[in-house]
Amino acid sequence: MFDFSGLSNAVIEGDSDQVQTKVNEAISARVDPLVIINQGLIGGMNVVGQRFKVNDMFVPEVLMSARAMNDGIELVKPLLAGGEMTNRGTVIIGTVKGDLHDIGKSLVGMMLECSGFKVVDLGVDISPEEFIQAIKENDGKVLALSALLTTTMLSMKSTIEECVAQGMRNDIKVIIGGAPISQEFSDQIGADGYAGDAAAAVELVAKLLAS
Amino acid sequence: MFDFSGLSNAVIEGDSDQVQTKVNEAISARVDPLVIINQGLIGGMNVVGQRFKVNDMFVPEVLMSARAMNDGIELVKPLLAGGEMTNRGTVIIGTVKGDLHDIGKSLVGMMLECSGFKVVDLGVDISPEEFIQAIKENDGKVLALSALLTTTMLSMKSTIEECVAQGMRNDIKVIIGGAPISQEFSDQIGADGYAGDAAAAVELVAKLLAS
Amino acid sequence: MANLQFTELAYTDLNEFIYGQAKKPVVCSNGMVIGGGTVYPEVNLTLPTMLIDEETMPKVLSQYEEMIHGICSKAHELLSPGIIIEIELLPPCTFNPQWGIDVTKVVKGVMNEYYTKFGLKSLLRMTVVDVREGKTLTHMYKGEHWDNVVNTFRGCAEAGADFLAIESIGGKHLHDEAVMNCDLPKALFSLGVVGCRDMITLWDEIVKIAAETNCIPSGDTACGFANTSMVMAHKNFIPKVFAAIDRVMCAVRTLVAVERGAIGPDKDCGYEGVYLKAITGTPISMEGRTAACAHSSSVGNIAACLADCWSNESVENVRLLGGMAPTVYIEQLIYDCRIMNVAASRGSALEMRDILAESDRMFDPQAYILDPRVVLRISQEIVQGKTHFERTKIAASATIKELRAAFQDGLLQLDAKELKYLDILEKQLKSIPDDEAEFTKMMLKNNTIDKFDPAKYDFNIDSAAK
Amino acid sequence: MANLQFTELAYTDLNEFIYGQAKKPVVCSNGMVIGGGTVYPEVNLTLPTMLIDEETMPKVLSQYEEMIHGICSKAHELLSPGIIIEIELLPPCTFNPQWGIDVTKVVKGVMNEYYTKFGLKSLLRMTVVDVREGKTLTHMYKGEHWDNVVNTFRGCAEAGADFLAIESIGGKHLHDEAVMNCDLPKALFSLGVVGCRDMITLWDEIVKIAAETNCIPSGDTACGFANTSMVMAHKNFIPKVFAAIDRVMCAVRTLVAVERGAIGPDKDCGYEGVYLKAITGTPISMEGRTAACAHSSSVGNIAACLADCWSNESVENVRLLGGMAPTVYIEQLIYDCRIMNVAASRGSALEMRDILAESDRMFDPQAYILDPRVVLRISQEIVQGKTHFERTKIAASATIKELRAAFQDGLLQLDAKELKYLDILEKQLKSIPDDEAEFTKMMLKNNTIDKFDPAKYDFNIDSAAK
Ligand SMILES: [Zn+2]
Ligand SMILES: [Zn+2]
Ligand SMILES: [Zn+2]
Repeated sequence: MFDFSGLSNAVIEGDSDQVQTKVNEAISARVDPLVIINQGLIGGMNVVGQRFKVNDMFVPEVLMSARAMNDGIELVKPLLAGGEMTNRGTVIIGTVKGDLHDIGKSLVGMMLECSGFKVVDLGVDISPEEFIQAIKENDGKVLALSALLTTTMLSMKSTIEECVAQGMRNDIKVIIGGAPISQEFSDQIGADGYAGDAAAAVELVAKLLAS
Repeated sequence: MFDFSGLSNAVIEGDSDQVQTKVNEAISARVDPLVIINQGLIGGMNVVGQRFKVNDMFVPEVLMSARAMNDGIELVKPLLAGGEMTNRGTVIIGTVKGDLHDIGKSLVGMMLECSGFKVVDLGVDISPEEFIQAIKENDGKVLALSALLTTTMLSMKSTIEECVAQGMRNDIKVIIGGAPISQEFSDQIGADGYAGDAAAAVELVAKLLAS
Repeated sequence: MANLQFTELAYTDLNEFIYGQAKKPVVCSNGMVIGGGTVYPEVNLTLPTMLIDEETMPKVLSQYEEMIHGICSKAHELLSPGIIIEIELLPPCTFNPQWGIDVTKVVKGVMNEYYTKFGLKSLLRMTVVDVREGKTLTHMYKGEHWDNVVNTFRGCAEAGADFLAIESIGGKHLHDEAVMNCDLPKALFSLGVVGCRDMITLWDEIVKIAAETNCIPSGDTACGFANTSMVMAHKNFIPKVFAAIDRVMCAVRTLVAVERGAIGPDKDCGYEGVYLKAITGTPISMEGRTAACAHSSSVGNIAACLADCWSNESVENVRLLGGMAPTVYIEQLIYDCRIMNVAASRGSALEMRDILAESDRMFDPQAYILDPRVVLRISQEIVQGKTHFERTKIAASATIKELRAAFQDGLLQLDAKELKYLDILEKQLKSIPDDEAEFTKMMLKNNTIDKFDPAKYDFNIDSAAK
Repeated sequence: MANLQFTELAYTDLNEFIYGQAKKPVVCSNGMVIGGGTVYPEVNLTLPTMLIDEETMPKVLSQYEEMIHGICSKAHELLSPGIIIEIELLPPCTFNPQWGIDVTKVVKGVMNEYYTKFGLKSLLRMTVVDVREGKTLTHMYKGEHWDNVVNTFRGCAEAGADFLAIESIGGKHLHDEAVMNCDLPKALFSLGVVGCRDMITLWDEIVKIAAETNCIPSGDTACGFANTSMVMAHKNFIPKVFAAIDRVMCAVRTLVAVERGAIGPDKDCGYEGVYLKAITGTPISMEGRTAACAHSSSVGNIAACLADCWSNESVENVRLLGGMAPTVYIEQLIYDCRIMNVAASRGSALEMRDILAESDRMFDPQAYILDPRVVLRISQEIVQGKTHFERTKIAASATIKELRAAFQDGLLQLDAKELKYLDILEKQLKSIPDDEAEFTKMMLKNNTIDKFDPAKYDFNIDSAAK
């Protein structure tokens, strides 16, 4: 069996050159492309996610690892049947209408990606209609909404109501977060869950998709 | 016309002996008993209420005035047709089930009485059923509920629900107050109003009964 | 049973009478010493709007768990040398002792977790509600109510409480009436006669339970008494001078806990704790500006002069922008304590104490009587009294004297209405006979049974004058 | 247009560099003097959970009215010598200038009422949101976004604002990227090149409006920049040394407001204000422990060392046991200010300042760089720079030098990961050329238009090196 520790370590180190070298070695050794991705690249990234969670790595380091992993995936992709990759599910993420806060939401997106979810980040100031559109286009399983202002929190409610109106509420899990958000508010507006930080968001998404 | 200033002043001073002297003078002068009460006694008490509201009198002084007024009323009462007195409406007041805080509620009761309302003070730890019973027995127009704990606030909600269940919600105005209570909570549980202090409670009751 | 007599002050030197230092520090098994040089934050928290019943208990417990996690995590992050957590049980958790015990277990569990994982030192004060009132009370010292109080104390102690405390209420309904009417003799009867006697029976029991469970009997507070006056005065419902005199009278009652074996830290909302510290050397918890979440105050800074623990009084678990309110408040308390502790380490503790005192002293008689200088002077008078009744009476007269002098010397602002009440209250005080039995007879004559039922207290006049 | 050059420090004597005192105090028409010897509380408040639209505006206004009533009433009750109220407008109230104006009128109306009735002195700081971002932005200095900002400023000034302020955001998206990647050159480009140039245009306009409306142009804050770093560092997402260096670099940008005519007090959440005070003598507002309602902090006490106003940052109108949260927070701020002001009146201001500094300095580089001694040293370096670019670069290098020395001297705790980043950041800094045009070209090469669109800023390389 191919030893993936070198490749995983290169991902953890965020060393893109080394990742590409190791991926090419694996390809040459005719390792199944999906195995290269899951055991080598995502395997390394899982360690990164764990380390970040216990404050052992900083965001810039996680981002370097993510970039290195992606560089590796790019090499493997052409070898996949139909070019298709599996993932743990697609998360549509964005900051709600009227709210321009970006970073918190991006961090959650980053952590979800590190954990093997596909993330579609719509950005900030997103209307209910735009969220709905994106869910449809990307076969989204989870909708992650961010709001940082007490005066934009209620846009979360409108977005959930729009999901109901579109008859798609049962097909999507909605999670919410941001400084003024609480579990109580989440219950009130009928979201499926609230996460206080990026690590909790990952756990929440995993739990919701498992159930 | 009889000069009531001496009687009113005696009420304001909380001087019971003087009140009784002045009331007897008025009775001897064949003044209409209801006029003695409304212009002389309650007239003085209205000044007391106003002074208390602007921090010009303390509670013990208000209580002395109230006692003096009542001593005066006792003298006049036998002269009233059928012994009946008019009042501005009856308020049933109490602290809700599970809550033993007494004083805040008593102060509101005191201020309402000073302002010419009839007050039935049920005390503390009062169940929805006991409130309902008292409304029926006393022809209550306003139900005033007090709660001082975050864990007893919801007894207010049950009490209102019981009013609905008994089909009497439209016949009674419900007002609420206490440290953890807010206008928002009042709206949430469907009360008719919230008052932040005793003076505000009086204004609220007057407004609700006028409308 | 302990029956300590404090006839002299623990402090003779004003320069030793200071925050963070107590003559009789409380040494805890985890190494924290209360009154040993460090002021510790003591955070107190309560549930948000919710019912407590059989069905909601799991939610109640998870609320407590969430709050304690937030608090401990913040305390660790801000490198607090130690924290105290106080849980004032809510009535259903004393009426059902098992629920109070379950709360204790959950809270202590999280505290232990943070000690094991991060070395965060913490102590748990469990404050049982004194449920001995209401329509169904049959007796103060036997029957269901008493048993629930006792069983909750024992159960919480066994479940891991470090400190036991209570806001006891013997004689409270008499006192409520006294406050509403500014009736000093009735207040004195409630506190110095009925209250003190109730404290003896109650605290003998608490001290016994503490001894049997290896737990610390900490102290009481006149929360139901002087704090009622304080809140009423703050709203201008009664004169501030009444509240100030009432506060000092309460000291004699709260002190009974120590006479019967409590060793501190005394409870935060008992501002009269400063007198207890002066007389007995027991460390005390105090609350001030950072308790604005629970009630507004005219003693926001001066309350800290002699504090060994510094508390927020109570905050419910609601969301603020910066986090859940209990987490926000532990942060504020930690920074408050840092100021005091750093000042002490730089040799500036006395100057800091005097700054805190000068900050508020002038504006309210309730602040003035917390000034360490004034506390020592009045305490010296109080300990001259031979009985609780006598001491309470002295407390009132000495306070009136101090307030009058302070006004005359321009050290305290009092308006005409306040001065008028100083006269009224002095007159009331003079009407009180020196003989306790005679006074008691007088008081019982105008008493109604719904305010004070002697039978429920096993109260008789003869035994009063002890 | 003003174009002040600050080549020397306003302070040469550390003993004059202290809270409540500024070399250039701001004298207001109601007699309040900011930086004239008294620290004033500055309370900031926001709406609870609610929508703002045409339909809810009456409710919005009554929320503001309720909050200001509560605040003024408490300030009067606690005899505050004066208060400042800050309203940070919410985005809809800048997108619709009339709504922002209506808020101003309601707020100022209540403030005037309390002045007339009770003599309560107060000042209103209106902070307009910098809405110049988002999908529909066409240009930074013309078009709808710019017009809304300008019209809101003018309307609020005419409606009674005493101070105009903004948290400007020119270059912010570049900086967001820099923070996420700990990319010092990109942060420097965002702040020292793009940000400073944006500030010039923006503040020239604000100062002009202020002059025409007889209002005071107060100041800016790097809220969108260094506070993002601060929050990220606080969550352990990025190293604290990056946040500390970023804070000092931000000082050069925030200072541009003063160069263009702002006179203070600088805005609370701009912790870099201490550098602005050192260099220009302008009074500043600061926030610390009593802003825990808005965010946790590692500078809870040290932030007060040089404060002329003391703020809670922001609290929403929710109910706490003690009252509505804005009322609770004005009380806490008033007591905080009393401590500082009483210390000053007793001649202990310097000792108090040093206690506050020692309280936090050791535990976090972000606290260390707020120590007045350190501020003066680094400021002295900064003013050596000839251009904003040069000054920002010096800010970074001087901070790195200070942090390294502090660690070596045992004055500051830094763990291995932090030390590693100090090396990384120093290396990054060394890679930056001395020539601004060359640096700009370098930066633009890797730039994406969604992070920074030069056309929207009328940005060209040649004009950069001014
Ligand atoms: Zn209490
Ligand atoms: Zn800000
Ligand atoms: Zn602010």
